[in-house]
Amino acid sequence: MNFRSSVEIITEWDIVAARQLGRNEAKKAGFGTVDQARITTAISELARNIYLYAGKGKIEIERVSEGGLFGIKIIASDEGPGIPDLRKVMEDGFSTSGGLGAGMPGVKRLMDEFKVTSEPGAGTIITSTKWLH
Amino acid sequence: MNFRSSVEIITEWDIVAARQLGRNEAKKAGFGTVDQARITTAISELARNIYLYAGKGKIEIERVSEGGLFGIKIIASDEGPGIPDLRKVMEDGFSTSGGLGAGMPGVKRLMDEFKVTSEPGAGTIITSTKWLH
Amino acid sequence: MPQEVARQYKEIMKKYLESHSEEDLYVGQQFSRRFIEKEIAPEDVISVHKTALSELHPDLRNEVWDSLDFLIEMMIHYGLTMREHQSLIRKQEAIQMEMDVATKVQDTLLKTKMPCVGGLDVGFISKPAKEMNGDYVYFLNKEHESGVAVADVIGKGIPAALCMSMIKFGMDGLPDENTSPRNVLGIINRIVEKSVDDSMFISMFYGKYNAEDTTFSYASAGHEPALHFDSGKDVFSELDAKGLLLGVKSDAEYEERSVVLNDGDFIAMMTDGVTETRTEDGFVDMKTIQNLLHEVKDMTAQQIAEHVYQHLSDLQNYRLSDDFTIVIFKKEPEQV
Amino acid sequence: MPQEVARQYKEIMKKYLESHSEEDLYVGQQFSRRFIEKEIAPEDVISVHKTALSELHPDLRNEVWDSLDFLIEMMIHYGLTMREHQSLIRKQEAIQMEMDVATKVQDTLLKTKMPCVGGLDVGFISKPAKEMNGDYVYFLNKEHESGVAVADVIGKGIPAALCMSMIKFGMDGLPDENTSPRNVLGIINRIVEKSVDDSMFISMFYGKYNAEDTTFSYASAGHEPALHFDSGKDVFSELDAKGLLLGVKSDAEYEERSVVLNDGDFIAMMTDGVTETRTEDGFVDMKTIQNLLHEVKDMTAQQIAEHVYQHLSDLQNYRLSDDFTIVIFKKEPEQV
Ligand SMILES: [Mn+2]
Ligand SMILES: [Mn+2]
Ligand SMILES: [Mn+2]
Ligand SMILES: [Mn+2]
Repeated sequence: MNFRSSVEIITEWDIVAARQLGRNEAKKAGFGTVDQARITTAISELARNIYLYAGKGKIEIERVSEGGLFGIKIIASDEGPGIPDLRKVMEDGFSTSGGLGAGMPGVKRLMDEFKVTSEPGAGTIITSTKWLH
Repeated sequence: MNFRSSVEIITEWDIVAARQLGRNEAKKAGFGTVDQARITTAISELARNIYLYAGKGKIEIERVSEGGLFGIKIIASDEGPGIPDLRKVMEDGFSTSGGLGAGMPGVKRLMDEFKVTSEPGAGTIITSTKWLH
Repeated sequence: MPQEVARQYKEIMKKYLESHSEEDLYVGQQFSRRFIEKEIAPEDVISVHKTALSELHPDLRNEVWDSLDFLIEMMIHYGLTMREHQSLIRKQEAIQMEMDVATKVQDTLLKTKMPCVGGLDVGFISKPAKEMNGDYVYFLNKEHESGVAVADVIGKGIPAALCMSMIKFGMDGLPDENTSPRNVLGIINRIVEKSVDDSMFISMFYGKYNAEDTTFSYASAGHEPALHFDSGKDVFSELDAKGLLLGVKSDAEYEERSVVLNDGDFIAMMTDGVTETRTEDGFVDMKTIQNLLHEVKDMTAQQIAEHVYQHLSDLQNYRLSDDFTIVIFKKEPEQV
Repeated sequence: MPQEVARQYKEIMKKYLESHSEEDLYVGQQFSRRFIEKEIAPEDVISVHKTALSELHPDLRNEVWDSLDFLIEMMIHYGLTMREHQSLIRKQEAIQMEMDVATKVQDTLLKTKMPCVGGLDVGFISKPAKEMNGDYVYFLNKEHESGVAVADVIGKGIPAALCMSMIKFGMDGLPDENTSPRNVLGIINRIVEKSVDDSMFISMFYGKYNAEDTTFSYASAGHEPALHFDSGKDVFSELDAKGLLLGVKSDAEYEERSVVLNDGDFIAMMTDGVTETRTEDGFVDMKTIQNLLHEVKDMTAQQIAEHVYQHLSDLQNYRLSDDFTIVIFKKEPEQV
């Protein structure tokens, strides 16, 4: 079975805990300093989104392998209001991010794979994977 | 009279000499490390343009003051082919620069003031000033 | 670069160098976003970093300070890229505003009035894949007659939008005695051929319902066939007619055909954005579309159109690969 | 990040730390541009920097390495901004291509044929301030008659371009017996009023030269007055006529006036991009334009138009603040 651990996101402190968990796992998995920082930043963005918009949720971190590749998968889930217009969120939000390069498109850029499913009223699940190259 | 000194641009080595002159003058004028680097980079771009497109020209550096402000003025002049379409060159050349952030718009951004006059067949004069804040 | 920013940077880094805690990195990173908002260039960040380090650890060896000067130099072009980005965002926003205005103007300019003749229920939906729609639906209403043009301009976006005005103003100028489908396509074809160059083509289906004899007559300029649902036999058949795309040849001729509609029958006219819906598993086939239509055959024309759109856009994950247009003409028992 | 890049970075920095020479900084900076071309993020540069420094000076104190780790963290969002920029550049290029196509389509769609009736020399120039022109010139040619519409759509760019098709197709549809200036403006006004919303207005001047009696008749929908040069008296006079902008009121009426042209006389019809040319010293006045016209009064109509454009665009430093259009109708001795 794959290793998997998680952090509940309720307060802003939990964002830091999720980052710490992610950085440790990324390091253990063999990622270099910069990729550790990227994975940690991606977790930070996802956890912050939960904290700000859903109020409550969970970040899970999983070691994954597929066809000889090893990597780390982040699963961010919440039972918040959901995302009404996925098409809009997945677009490159240049003006909306105000040049901050964050939000969903930012997470997408920091990681290798990115998937979001959302049901209005029922919550959102985002999974994102980064592979060791 | 204002201090003024210059470097002839004929070989690529002269680009380095112009940079050195510019950095020294910027330092003497009281600019910090980052602004010294910006002024030097602007000179580098202007000198490189002369070297690449006009073949031969001159970079002059002048200490200037105006209404209590002190600064440094770069004058890049050549007798090369001139710029046929000034309107085009002065535009933000995003795609032409391939994201390199260089060329005329780059020099404009590195400095505070920028002016170009060019006559096809007779050459180009670019003057650009940076003020001490 | 405000002094206050430099002081805060030093404080955060000091704490990090003492504790190595994740919290300080989180705080630092949030702080770095404010740098970007304030348009502080990366070379400035290195400079602030150097100052902070030299105040915290003034006794470090000279190589450290020199190497940071070198790093500042390496960052200058990164700073330019960033400022270029800020300028490009502003340019992009201006274009976006222009596009929004253009879309509104287009909507008003090309607006069409739903027909209302007795015994005909009409519904339609037309959704652009990009900002501007390259499909066009235009109704032509005469006494006892409802005509509709369903057109697809090859290409999308602004160039396509410009061409649609031709169709609208061309149809508005049609003389009353000339509204048979073969004539309509013939006249519009000549306007298009005269007005656009050889790289621009338009496919168009023209259908006309005559309330007096309940016939639906149609002609096609290289357009997708329409579907006719025969409620008596509970079967679909394709309605197609011979004819070149508009704009190819000024003297092109268009075949005209017709079919009688009985109560409960309907015609579905579409663009290839419907019939060539691309999904992860390949193209959708006509059978799928017929099944979708059949599921809601007893609903109103508008509900039928929306049902097809809902299902096919779901299949595409909410990202249309082409403009999507469907028009339903449904024969209803006439209320007396 | 390729190993080779890291090795080269180390070499250049090593030389710089030894010599402190400007040459090494130049080489380093040229090298950094290749980083950007290769889309290497700034946080990667810091990382390469740290590795190089640790190989060159492994004995530096821990604070140095820790502070560089902190700096990497601070750079992550800068790296995102840079990647966003690359994606935005690609988006921008796609829009630019679409605009280019749109401009070409517009040119073909709205093309007009220069009139040729005996005794009339016609010249014109129309230059857009942005990609697309919001001014429009359209000639209407009948036997013994040359009509011209000079229009300015309020606003520029794509929205304006969309509106011009109305004018063209409206004029193409005019019946032959209805080409008096007051009627032309009346009919086009009704089309515009019906087709666009209240935020969109068009000013238009319609002039018509009749070769049989050498009169020039005209009407104006809130447009700039034209200039009439009387070569006999060597004076200019303004030609203006009462009328609302197109699209304001569906039953607007347009005054029609006329003037007889003698050999050597000419009419200059313009948009406000000409009369309201903005220079560093304020607006250009009518006198300046009259002087420019007078300087070349004996040249051809086309040369007169180009002379005015050359001078006024020079005054604006090659950056038009508005679309610029001038049409010249010049009476010539008729060749028999
Ligand atoms: Mn299309
Ligand atoms: Mn299509
Ligand atoms: Mn205008
Ligand atoms: Mn104007």
